[in-house]
Amino acid sequence: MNPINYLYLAALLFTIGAAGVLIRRNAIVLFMCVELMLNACNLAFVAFSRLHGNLDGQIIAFFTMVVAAAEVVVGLAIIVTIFRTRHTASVDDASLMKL
Amino acid sequence: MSFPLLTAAAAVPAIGAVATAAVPAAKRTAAKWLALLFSLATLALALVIAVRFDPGAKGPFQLTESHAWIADFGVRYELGVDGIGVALIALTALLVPFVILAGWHDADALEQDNSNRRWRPTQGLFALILAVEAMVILSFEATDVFLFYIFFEAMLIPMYFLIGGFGDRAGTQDATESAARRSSAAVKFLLYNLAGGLIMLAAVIGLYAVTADQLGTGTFSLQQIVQARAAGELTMGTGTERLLFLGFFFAFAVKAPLWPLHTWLPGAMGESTAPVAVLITAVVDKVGTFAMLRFCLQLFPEASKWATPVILVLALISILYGALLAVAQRDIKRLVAYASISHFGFIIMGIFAMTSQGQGGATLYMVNHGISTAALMLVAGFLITRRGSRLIADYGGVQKVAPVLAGTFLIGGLATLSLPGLAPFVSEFLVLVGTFSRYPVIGIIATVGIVLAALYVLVLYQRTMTGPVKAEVQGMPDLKARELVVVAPLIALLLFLGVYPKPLTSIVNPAVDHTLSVVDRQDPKPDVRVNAEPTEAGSDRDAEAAK
Amino acid sequence: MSSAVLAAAAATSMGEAVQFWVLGTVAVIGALATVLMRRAVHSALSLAGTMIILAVFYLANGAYFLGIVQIVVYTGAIMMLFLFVVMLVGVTAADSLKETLKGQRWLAAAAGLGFGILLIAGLGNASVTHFNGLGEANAGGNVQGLAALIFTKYVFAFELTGALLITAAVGAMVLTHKERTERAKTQRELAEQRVREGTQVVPLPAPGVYARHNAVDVPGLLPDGTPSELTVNPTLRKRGQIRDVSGESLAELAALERRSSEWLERGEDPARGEQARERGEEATR
Amino acid sequence: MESLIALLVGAPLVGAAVLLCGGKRLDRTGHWLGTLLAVVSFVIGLVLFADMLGRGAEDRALHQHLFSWIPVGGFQADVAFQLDQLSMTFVLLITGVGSLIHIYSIGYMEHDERRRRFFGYLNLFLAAMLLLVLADNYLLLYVGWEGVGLASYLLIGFWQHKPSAATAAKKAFLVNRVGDMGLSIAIMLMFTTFGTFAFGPVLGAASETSEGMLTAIGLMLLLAACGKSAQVPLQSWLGDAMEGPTPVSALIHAATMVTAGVYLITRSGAIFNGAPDAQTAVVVVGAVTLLFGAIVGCAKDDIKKALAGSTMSQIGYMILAAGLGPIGYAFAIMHLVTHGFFKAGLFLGAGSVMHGMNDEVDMRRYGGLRKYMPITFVTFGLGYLAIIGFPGLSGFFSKDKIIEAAFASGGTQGWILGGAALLGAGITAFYMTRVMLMTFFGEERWRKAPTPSPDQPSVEPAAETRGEYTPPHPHESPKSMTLPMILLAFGSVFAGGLFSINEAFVHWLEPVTAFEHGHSPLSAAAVTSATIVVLLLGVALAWLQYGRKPVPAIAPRGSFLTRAARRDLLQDDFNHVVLVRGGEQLTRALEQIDHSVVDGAVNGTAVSVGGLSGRLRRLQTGYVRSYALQMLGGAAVLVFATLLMRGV
Repeated sequence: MNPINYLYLAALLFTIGAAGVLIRRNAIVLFMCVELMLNACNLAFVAFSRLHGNLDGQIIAFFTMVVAAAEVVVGLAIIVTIFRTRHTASVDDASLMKL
Repeated sequence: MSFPLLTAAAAVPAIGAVATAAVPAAKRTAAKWLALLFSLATLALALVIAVRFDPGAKGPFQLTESHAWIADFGVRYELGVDGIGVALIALTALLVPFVILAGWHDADALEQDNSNRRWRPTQGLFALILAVEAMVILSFEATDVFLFYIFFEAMLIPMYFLIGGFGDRAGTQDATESAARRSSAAVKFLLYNLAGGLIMLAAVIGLYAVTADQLGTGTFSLQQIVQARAAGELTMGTGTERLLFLGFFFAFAVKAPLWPLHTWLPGAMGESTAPVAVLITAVVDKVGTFAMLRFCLQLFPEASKWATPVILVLALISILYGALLAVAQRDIKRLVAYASISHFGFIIMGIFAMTSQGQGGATLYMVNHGISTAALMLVAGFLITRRGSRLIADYGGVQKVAPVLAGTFLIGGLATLSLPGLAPFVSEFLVLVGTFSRYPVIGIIATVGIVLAALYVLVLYQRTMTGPVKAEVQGMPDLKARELVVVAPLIALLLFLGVYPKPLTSIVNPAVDHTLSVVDRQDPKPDVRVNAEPTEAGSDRDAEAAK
Repeated sequence: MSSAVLAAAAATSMGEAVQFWVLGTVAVIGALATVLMRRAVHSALSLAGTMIILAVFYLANGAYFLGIVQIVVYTGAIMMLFLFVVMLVGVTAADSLKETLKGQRWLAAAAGLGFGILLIAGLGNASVTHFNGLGEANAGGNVQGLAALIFTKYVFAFELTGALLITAAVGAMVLTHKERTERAKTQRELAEQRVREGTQVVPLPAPGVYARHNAVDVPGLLPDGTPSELTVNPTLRKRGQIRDVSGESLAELAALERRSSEWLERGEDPARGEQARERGEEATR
Repeated sequence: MESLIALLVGAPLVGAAVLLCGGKRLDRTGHWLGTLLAVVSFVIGLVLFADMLGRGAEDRALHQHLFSWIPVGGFQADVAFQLDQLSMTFVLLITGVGSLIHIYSIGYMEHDERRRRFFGYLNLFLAAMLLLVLADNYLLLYVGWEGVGLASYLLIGFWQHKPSAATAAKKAFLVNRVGDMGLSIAIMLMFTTFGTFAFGPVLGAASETSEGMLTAIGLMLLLAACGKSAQVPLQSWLGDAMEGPTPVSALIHAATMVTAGVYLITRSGAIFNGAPDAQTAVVVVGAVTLLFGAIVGCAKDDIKKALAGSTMSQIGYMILAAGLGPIGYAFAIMHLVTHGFFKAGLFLGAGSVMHGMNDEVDMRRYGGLRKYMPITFVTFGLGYLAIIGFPGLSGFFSKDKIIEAAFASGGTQGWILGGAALLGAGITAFYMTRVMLMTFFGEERWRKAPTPSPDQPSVEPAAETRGEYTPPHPHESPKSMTLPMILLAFGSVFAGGLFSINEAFVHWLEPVTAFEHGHSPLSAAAVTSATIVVLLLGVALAWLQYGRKPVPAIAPRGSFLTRAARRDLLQDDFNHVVLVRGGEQLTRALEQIDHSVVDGAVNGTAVSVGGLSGRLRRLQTGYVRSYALQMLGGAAVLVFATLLMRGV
């Protein structure tokens, strides 16, 4: 088997995640989809690092995780706050950012 | 490396602007005096430049300064003046003190209607005026296209605030409504000129590309490009050159302003205070015509010749159109604005007639128009502040109650209609002759302009100054000392330059000849060679050439 | 583990292939489930599954440290965080999959598909054949290798991530922390307030009325036998998890009465029986 | 000697400057200063004249080069003076008559609080006029030319509080501007043709260029002359110019300013000699104007307007003569000088009459004034005899010569012109007699209260119409006013005679304006006798109409011609309808265009841009998911682009 399949898989997962972001309205699920995309990227990185034979790809993936963690923390906090004020977690209800 | 006079001439007002802006709110009068002081210092420097300038010297530019600035793009801080530049710098430095003096109390009204401690309209007004002066002077000095472009555009910022922030409150029953008109005029001014400027920017970049393509290293230096052209190292394709020319010319035509790009001027001049209006038409707009003479013609000689017929026709339209509309105006300041449009038509016509008379006349015209319009507009401003209205219909019989004011107004008007003996006549006649000697028909049609000029000036004077004294005009005070100090020197100058323009022509002529040589045009020779014995004038002009 | 695996060699073993195809399919299914599941909880769980599988793939690709971190941090921490939030807010968040934005779904599908196809096409003509595995990179051990890089080449980025994490933590606290502005109400005050507002002065009635049905998801019956909304937790009601037993209980009641009346040979009282039967039927209906 | 020339101009110029900038402190002494300076320049003129007589006929011309004025490339304009016989004649006339009128004004303007300024303007006028005649190139002449226009503007509009005066002043300046346009175009033509516009070279080389060019220049010069000398079709300003104080009318619109056109044409003789067509145009203009003016003069009841008409007509004579070429130049100038004397005298007389009659100008309100103001009567009478060309008086000699020359111009043209000139002479006699009779003879109509007549808007009713009527007390004017009149009367009696003693004047001018005797189909005697006959006819006619039967105090409606003549032969109406109305329409229309089309285009672009952005705003739904969609789409596009770049 050609290890490039990992990349195909990553692409597939990423696309699914993206579609999810576009389709779902529940903020939490939205976040999950984002996480899915991030993970897809990580997979790609890891595969690349194997491709190039050095560890930099893994480092990047590692940083991605860290950033993802931070993002999730803040993001979820935001969701909670929104839920407190609006009693809903639907992103469509938070649509005040337009002229 | 001698003392950088040119930089200093621009730096002094710039520093003055900062200093004035920094004056605390309470010390209003101090700010005024400070601004006046700095403007006078600038004037002194300008005079030094005029004295140090040697008309006979070789080379197009003098007092040059050149430092690398943005090395990557070959942008240099290059300053230098030719006779034209000197004349216009002198004009600018000369007018600004009068503008400041005339606008002495313009910001007082604003001071009252605000409680905020940090609110300092007076400081703002004078700082902005000085800032404009600095930028204008720099754009007269810059010989690096990019450097010029920067100041050409930056000028708009202070002007915008001057127009929008310190507008004319005369005859405004409805404050908000007048404020709206003011700001719209300011925005129009800004957008109009920005549009021109952006197109020019494209052309500037194009120029860089061309030079980089042909000379190896791209440059913005006017001299370098001109020399390269002369040496044949730089040859633009006809199409490119024309496009670039149009890019430059559009910006300058907007600034000048040339019909049909003139519509921002009446609004801007009408809504701003008289001193600011003077700043606009007498100083800032001159940059446009000046740039046509320095950049359009010298960078793109072929394209200039190609475009000449169209431009001349547009200029002709400006002359007649502006004059006719001036006749139709009911608002004194708008009338002056349209008159200026007509005069700018003359200037542009002279520039593109490509004769030494035409271009020399055009340069003189820039200076004289500056002075005459300043005189007329400032007196009009004094009149308007007294009566609190800009409408001609609200006046009548002023001559009886305020004879001195009326007299100065009349002289300003006569200068505007270019009466012989006053400065504008010299320039206007030169422009006409210069144009006529190459394009007779256009020259003849343009002379109709002098009749129309007489019409609008005299109608204005008759309706405002003569006739029975109107009730509201009754007891209008005559000119005060400060106002006389403003007007008298201008009038004296008008008379002097009308009778003895030689100082001006002697510094302008070499520059004009150089421009013509770059454009490679000679004056048309008269049909009949008159074996007239060389007059004294002829001889001493030869002497100048020999120097 | 075997050195071959540790090397994450260029060529892939048969075992890895099998592992890939099996787990890869599962991962994709998990991802789809994440997107399509109606309930947030289910999405979270399927996502967790996908992540675990990804962890395995990391391991397979010689990223042992990452594989562990993936499991610990992602599946262990982040997903749990998700679940907590779902617990906090998600009860109502079983959103209908009905699309509100016009054309969003189709456009999304189109964009997603196009994007995926493009990506895959790009990969396709990347024509990567030779993998020079992590043999020498992992020679000194994967973790050591990473450490060496992190603390030399990527040290600044590393420091920055530290700062980022702290900021994130603080931010989360700031966002979620609710400033208590006034003193907490005492029992007494609460009682008085209730009385003043006049809504539900007495404590809420308990759910369930018979010993068989005292579960919290069974509503209590009012004297006339109708179920009382107040007796069950609104969350359950929202989720539609209320077991409505009133019908059968009424039927039983009717049967009981009939039997008792027969037993006592009391005069037939059809009206009540009818009444009860009707009530029972309507309730079951 | 040359250095004096500048002084000639300088003296009045200094006067003007001092008086206008001097301020109130000069109010008491200002007029004396002004008069003094005028006299000074007259004396200087006399000195130069004596000096000139001292030299031979050929080398009488003096040149003075002050400084180079406008040196630009081949364009060399100098401030330089040239004083030859022609200029000298004018200098003496201007300064002489000018001084007299200064003196006269001292009395006439006594009660005007702005007298200082008046004298300042007078001095300014003198300076400008002297500059005009002393310049040695056309551009400097142009300066004087326009300066004269300015001075006349200021003086006509001197009583600015009267709207009519202000309007008249504006009109005068504008009409003059039209003429100036001609002059400037002529100068440009000269520059392009000869490369210079100094008299010497241009006139010297005139013969070298094509006739067409000369014709063009000539016509342009003619246009200029029409403007300044109030010749048809630019004559309309002269009548209104009578709004100015009477001395102004005397000085500017009789003796000097209006003669500038004649000077210009005579000075440019060399050009006209080379362009017969231009000359024809000149004579036609002259002939038409002299009849036009005469007819207008017959109908006016306003004494000054009547005199204005006669001025127009007399200038017409001069232009006619100047257009005849060498046979006429000298006589044109000669008539100009004599006319300067008697017309100034007449105007001053009129002023003196008005002075005595509370500024009443309507001759129908005069009558029988001879016994109240004898000196005025005598001087006016002498001027009258002179202008109608009564044998022996100066007008006779000059006008008679012109008529002869007109006949002498040869062919049918000669007959037509001569006829016109003769006819003009007759009409002149008629209307001048009319003026004379209506003013000094007949019943004293001013004793009765006036009734302003409806169909004469031109004459504004006297101040007394309001309230109780008190008849004026006609009285002789003060010495300061009568003295100049007397002196001028002497001039108008003897000047012509002196000039004609064996053609002294002609020979005096000959070096400048070549002279040749025209040989007319009629003998001189015949022409003279014809003139006298026509003249007597005119007088008789006038006496029959105004002498025998009493003059109605209210003007009869009169024939159509009369009414038309009262309205300057409807020339003003024409101007009003065609130029003023048309102009207003045009400017209004342009105003609209500027606002809606030119500016509209700009604003339109602005608006459309605004609308476009408003539409683009719709993309900002605020739904995070649609943003995400756009992002993904963008990403897809980017990927696609990259793939393309890599040449998939």
